[in-house]
Amino acid sequence: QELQQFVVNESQKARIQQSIHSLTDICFRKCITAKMSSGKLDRTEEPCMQNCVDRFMDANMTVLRQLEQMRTQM
Amino acid sequence: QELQQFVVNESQKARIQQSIHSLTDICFRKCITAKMSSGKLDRTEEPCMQNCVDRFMDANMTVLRQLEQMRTQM
Amino acid sequence: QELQQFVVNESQKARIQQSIHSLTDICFRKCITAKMSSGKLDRTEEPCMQNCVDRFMDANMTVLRQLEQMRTQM
Amino acid sequence: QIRQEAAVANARQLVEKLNEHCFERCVPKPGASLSSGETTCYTTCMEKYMAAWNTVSRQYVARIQRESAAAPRY
Amino acid sequence: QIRQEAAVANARQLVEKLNEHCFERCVPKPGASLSSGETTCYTTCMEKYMAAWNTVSRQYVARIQRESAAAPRY
Amino acid sequence: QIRQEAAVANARQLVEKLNEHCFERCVPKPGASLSSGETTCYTTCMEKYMAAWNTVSRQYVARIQRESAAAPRY
Repeated sequence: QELQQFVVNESQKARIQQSIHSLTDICFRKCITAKMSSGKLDRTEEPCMQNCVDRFMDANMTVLRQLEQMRTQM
Repeated sequence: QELQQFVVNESQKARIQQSIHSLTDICFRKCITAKMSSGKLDRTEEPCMQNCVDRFMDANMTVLRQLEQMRTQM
Repeated sequence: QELQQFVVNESQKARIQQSIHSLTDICFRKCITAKMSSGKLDRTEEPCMQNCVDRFMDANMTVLRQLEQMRTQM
Repeated sequence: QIRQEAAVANARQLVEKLNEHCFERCVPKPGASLSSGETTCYTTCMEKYMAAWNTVSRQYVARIQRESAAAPRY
Repeated sequence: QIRQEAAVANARQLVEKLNEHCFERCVPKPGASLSSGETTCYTTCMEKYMAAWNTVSRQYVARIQRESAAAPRY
Repeated sequence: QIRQEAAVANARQLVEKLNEHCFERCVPKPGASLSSGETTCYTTCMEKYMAAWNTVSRQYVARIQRESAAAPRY
């Protein structure tokens, strides 16, 4: 049973890592559009990346809520 | 043996599901280019999606036929 | 132990195949931009594809070297 | 149980692809919250993507059935 | 047998990528059938993609071999 | 050991994505060697991508924790 818990935890972690990679991919494309001049995120890039993560998750919530609703109506 | 049949069937289904996801991705990009105004597919989008699926499979057939031909010539 | 060696070899091969697919994808997009007129790679496309592979690997080396450096500094 | 897991994986991939497309289109510059325009666009996009997925499924499965009826495998 | 499955998976991925690129390029607006121009473009594109894949394979494998000869691992 | 493999897979995917983005951006026309401009762009891009990945990780994990605190599961 401990083993099972371990597997569940690890696969949850893997899913989180996956989401982080995919969000970095999407948000980098959206927020880092200027010429590469510094290795750090600048004053507009940092909040853009943060907002990008939060808005993506807001939007994802909307989708899940609507899917839930559709399932209830069936 | 029943188990084996079950595995074969399920992995075939999984492959079909995969193709449907990939085709939806490709054809949505090709056919849904206007501003989002209605949740339904409109008069040009619906046939475009259908043609997209059929032409993709025609093209795929061409490829497989040519590969087959190349293999015979080797 | 032979089996283990077999598994290691095969998964290494799979990784190489994966890299080849991914490089073909990236470099085809970069180097094949003109109208499709011949099935062969022309005088600019062939060296572009070769350079693309080599420069990608140079760049990859840079990344790995820097990551190594960062790890040593930690 | 395997079937149920497959269904969950399938739904998850639909949501992932849908988010990719709709976030890309409806949230060009992520701000401090989703604007009502962005939310409306997202809901519409979501419905359209699911409609597109349905059309593709129907078209694809019909095509496969037509083809396997034309060339049965024993 | 594992080797054969790997070869099949490899060929399948080549065809998938090829379809992605060539359908994108050669069939911008899917109609009621593939026009002869689209078919010609597709065949050319397919040959070019496979030529590109060959070039990448040769270049990549040669590079790996050069590097592992320069820095042998014991 | 499983954990270590997961960490390696995670790092590998970060490097892959980073290469995809930075090669795309910094090496538009691959030549006979990486120019010093391309190398500088690549290093900068690499640092920025990793900074972006860090920002996304922090933001995403914080959000998940906030949400699971608001709606605990028993």
